[in-house]
Amino acid sequence: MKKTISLVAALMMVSGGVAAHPFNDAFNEQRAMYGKGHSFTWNGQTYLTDHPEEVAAAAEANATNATALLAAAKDQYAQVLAVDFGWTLTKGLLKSAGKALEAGKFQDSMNLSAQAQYHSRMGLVQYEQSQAEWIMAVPQ
Amino acid sequence: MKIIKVLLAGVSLAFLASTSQAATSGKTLATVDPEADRLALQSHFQRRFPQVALSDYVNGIYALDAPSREQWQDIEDFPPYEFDIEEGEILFNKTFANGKSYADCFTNGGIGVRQNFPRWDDSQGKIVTLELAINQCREANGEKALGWEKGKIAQISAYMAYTSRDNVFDLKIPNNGAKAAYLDGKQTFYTRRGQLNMSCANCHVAGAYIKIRADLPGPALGHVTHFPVFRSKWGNLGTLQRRYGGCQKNVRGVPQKTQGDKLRNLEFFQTYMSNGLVANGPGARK
Amino acid sequence: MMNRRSVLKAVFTGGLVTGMGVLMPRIAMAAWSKAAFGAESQEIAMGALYEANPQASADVTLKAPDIAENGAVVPISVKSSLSGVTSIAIFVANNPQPLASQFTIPEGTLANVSCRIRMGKTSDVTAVVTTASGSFSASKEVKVTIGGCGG
Amino acid sequence: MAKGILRAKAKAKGGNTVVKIMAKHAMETGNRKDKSGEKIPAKYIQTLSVVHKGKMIMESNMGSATSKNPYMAFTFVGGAKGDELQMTWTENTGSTATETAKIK
Repeated sequence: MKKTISLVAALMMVSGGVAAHPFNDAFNEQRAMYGKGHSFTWNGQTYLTDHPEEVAAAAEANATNATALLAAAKDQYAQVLAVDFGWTLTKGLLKSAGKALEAGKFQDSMNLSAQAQYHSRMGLVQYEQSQAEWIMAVPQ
Repeated sequence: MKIIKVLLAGVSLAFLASTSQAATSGKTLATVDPEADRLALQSHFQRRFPQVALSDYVNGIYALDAPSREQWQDIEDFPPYEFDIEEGEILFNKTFANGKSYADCFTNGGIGVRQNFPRWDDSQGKIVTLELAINQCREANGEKALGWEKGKIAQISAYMAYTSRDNVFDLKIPNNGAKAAYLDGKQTFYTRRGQLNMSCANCHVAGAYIKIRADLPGPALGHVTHFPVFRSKWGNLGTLQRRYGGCQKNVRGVPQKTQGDKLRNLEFFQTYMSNGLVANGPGARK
Repeated sequence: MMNRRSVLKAVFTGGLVTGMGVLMPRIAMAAWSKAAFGAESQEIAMGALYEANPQASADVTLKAPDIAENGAVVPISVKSSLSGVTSIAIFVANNPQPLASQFTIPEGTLANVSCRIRMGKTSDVTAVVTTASGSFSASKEVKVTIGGCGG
Repeated sequence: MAKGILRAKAKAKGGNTVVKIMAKHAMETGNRKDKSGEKIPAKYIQTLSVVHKGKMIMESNMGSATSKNPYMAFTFVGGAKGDELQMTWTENTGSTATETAKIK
């Protein structure tokens, strides 16, 4: 059985919020209920509840992949710090990922890098989203 | 069976603005109206807590919560910051190596001026907080700058605040530079940060007097009037910017730079919101 | 906020007084008891101070918060309408060393003291008042919570 | 210099004097550990006494459950404006400090 993989880097951040995106709602709900690796049907199509970082971490666990993933995660972290929206746990995750890599625990390292990268990407999303939406929270 | 893996980003951030009362203008330099913002915040709290007098907001959460107020009053009866005021007075009056002192850097010799800070400084083109002014004074006189968050700077700030008690905050926004700083601070205040995805406003506007775990966040109105504070949690005296860092870490965000543009502008915005209230620092907090 | 400047100024006009130990009258002083303050249970601590277990009494008033704002600084007040009070002690049952404070009350000092104590977790706080006719107590539970805003 | 380690407010009113005292002291219990996991040695005030005109008017013994910057308040009969109070603390380490305050 052949799987078609369609990567949609859909950073859906139109002002008006998540409510305007029923797919995002469905995805979040399924993710919250079942965690990663769960498939669900939406509008006749089948989807997985995985984040892109988790897909990357599912690649073969070896030094090359783990090194690349850690580098990508660090790069993402630098980007989110540049806009001042870093999260506190990311640094520790990156450090642990580095240690795991040195210790030859490639899968652990890749999982940690994936988590760190997810944090940083979410921080960036948060930054983008806030540019449009912060004003909505101001009491009139 | 065909499985399409759709990798989706940017979906986990909840969107929780109270749309019925939310502003839509005031986002740009052209439309922002600080005075209207201030009155809107006041009326927000007065609608929520009609029994609380406006002037009482300088007491923070203790204006709203009677049981904590009782303990706080017991503490304020003989507050732990009194040693710091005394120490701050000594530090304040100490002359620098060049013979000058802090009094030479401030109007009125630095006595009773807390309510004028933070202020827009045209020559520097930025907001100057009291702590920044203290360190600028030191550096202008050939002294080393002090650490921003606690210790000597907090004690000097506490003494200066103490000499300004009951003086009314009346921050001015003299030009577009100041207005831009205000707007920037306003945006920071209402912007969600960190893994917990919370803004200052989440806890201190909508969330004021609503339990967050075991804590009751204080109202944004009058939020900054009593700084610096001796927090029981810290066991010593700390500046407002120290507290900002703590708050930002609490929502699991990497804190913004202490006394950087962002946090100075935030302090300016927050203090402007408390215009009309009195300076009552230093304070004791839990 | 009250103005304390004048108070601050006035209070410390006196300088360092040396040789106080010599001048101090050594009367009616309860020596610091290691057996009581070092005890790791309230029972043992009380056993070291009192001949009999203190009796609960309505004549002892303990003022303490229901929920402590911060366990590090919990304001406590104790007073009693009993006559001839010679000492007041405060215990925090669940602290590593339950005995918090012991006040010696000489004649001429009222049986009414306030202090601030440290509480590690939710606990009963007990005030014990001693008179010539025995020891009397009042207790209250004070909740200590772990806050959300560690800062 | 002992100045600034004990602070008192004493006020005569209606024949009595209300005394409030705070000591500046960390009150290390010996139960705390530092960052490297070593126990911080105990260093706390064991006894704080107050004397008025040669007469002991209060003596407080303190344990580990006394807060940092220990505070106490009490009332004694007598005392007049201008009278001096002598306050002395003794640490578990044996060191002592004394300070005086005037009744207002």
